[in-house]
Amino acid sequence: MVRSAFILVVVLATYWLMLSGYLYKPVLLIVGTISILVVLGLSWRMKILDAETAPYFHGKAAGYYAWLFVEITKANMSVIKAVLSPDMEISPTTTKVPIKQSTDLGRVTFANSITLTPGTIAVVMGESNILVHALFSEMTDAADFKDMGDRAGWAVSDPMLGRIEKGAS
Amino acid sequence: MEQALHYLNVGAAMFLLIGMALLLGRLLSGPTLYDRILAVNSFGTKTVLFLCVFSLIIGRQDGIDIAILYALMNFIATIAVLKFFRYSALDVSMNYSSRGDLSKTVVGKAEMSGEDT
Amino acid sequence: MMEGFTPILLLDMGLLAMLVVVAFAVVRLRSLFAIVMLQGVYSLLSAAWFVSLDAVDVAFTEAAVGAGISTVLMLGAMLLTEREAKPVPFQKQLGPLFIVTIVALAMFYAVGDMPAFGDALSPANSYVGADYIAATKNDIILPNVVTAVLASYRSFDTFGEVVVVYMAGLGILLLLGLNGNAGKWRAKPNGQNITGRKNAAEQREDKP
Amino acid sequence: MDGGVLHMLQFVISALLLAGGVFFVIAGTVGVLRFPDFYTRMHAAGMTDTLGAELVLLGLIVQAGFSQTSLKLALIAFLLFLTSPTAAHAVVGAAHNAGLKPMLGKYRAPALGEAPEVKSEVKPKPKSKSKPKPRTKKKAT
Repeated sequence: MVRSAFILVVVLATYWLMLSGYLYKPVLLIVGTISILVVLGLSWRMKILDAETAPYFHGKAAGYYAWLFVEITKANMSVIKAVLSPDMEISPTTTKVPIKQSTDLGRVTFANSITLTPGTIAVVMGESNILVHALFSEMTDAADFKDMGDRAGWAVSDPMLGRIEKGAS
Repeated sequence: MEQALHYLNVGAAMFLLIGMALLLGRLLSGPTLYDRILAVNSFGTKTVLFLCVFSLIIGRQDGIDIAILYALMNFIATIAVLKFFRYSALDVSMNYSSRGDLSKTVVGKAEMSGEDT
Repeated sequence: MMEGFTPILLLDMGLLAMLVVVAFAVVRLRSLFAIVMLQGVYSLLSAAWFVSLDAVDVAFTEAAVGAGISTVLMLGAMLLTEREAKPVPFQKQLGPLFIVTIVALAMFYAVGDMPAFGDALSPANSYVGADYIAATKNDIILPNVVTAVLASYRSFDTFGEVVVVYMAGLGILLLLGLNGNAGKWRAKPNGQNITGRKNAAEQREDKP
Repeated sequence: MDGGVLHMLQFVISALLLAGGVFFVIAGTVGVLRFPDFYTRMHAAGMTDTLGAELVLLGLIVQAGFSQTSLKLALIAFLLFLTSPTAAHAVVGAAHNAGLKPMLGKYRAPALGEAPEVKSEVKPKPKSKSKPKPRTKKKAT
């Protein structure tokens, strides 16, 4: 809870400074502080100050996003080939992909990664699997999805999550 | 060099406008209403990009603020429209009740066919 | 390069041409849902055009109100009516056509009296406007003159405008479905236990 | 002269990124126009949203240099990166929920002369859905 509040304050302060751009005008800084405090109070009252509102981002996860960007570029190439060829040969397929993640954040990251990669899109989120629509049948390789799922789960893994929830209760 | 950057940006903005005009075709002809929602969403993304390029062209930062607002509003409007067609009401809160298993589907009250013209 | 012809003018013309196309489509289409979507697109395009006219504050309002709340209002209206518009007989179209023609002629006539674009001697730039610009820096420390004029100097006659922005905020809250949901947020999707969250949820329940 | 070289480099990088981004945006739009059914169009739109938008914004960031403008542009890129897959998933999920069937199997675009015939092997869907009702006028509740 305290960690989430701290992350929220840091994010909000960065956002305010980024949008206003005045680092040395006291009036604007005071107004900004007031609005950050109001937001903090409201979210405390709504009881949404938890690991989901202010997720923890560890530096290693940047590697995941770099990997994802490469994947997106590769997938884009194959989609663009289909779009621009005169007889676009596509073979739309649907398939079910199992989800291993237990946290909401992990599930969302995995499903969003699938959707971000062009050619595959998460249609329905189930309890234990996702229905995926793919543009080419060769894109529905179970091993690829497993690889992506493992990486996504690793990227959002939060070593302190269990301890924090225990500490709060 | 300034002049070259200016023309580069104008060219990019021009192509974005062409893309928007092409999407307008899908929006007008889209056979199902979901095609239209998709077209509007994509159109919004292109408008955000256009506003960014344009505010660099005219050298004013304020355009980028509007682009930020649009990036958010576009998302909210898309979700609102979809919510409208799923529940045929806007005051339904989107909580976990709408998430179900693949086998037992939670079907909204308003079930309507995809065809809309 | 031609006198007065800049590449930005070309972009403006593109935007305006698309506005015309969208407007005609709105008039001609029968499917009301498509019309609502097209109105959203119209608002996007007109905001881009306002930015090009240097009217950034108007574009901001257009973005908040046009794209957000008016789409929702139109959808709400559609909920009460049918999904298709009935064709209007030609006789009934004559009256509105007459009114629209008169208004358009009046507006074209009025354009002749408008000051030239960017004229330093126009009323907007010469009398009070200059005072506001000079005084804002000391009176109100906010850097944006338009905000200072709207929210402070003329806060009573622009009260409506403030209400509009407030309504846009309310509309977003309506969309996100926060009504009656405060304090009930509990992560128990289909009874599944999500790492450590259940404890917190149960604890919340314990408290009366 | 050093500054000139730096400016030249900035211009070239920015031009390459912008050209690539605009190419992806246009190709995505063409895909939205050409693809045969809603689900496949969604893939093309997603292409615009991811690589096209990010490349254009990256090109603009290179142009703006290190300033508040580029920070704001990076914020927009981040917001698009977060919201576009969510919006895409919401659209597809709603279409699926309403019973819009995806076209499965092989597809070839018809040549210019021939009539557009869509041949699709309709596979049984993975879940039993209630049939979409024919359009009925909805009453206000």
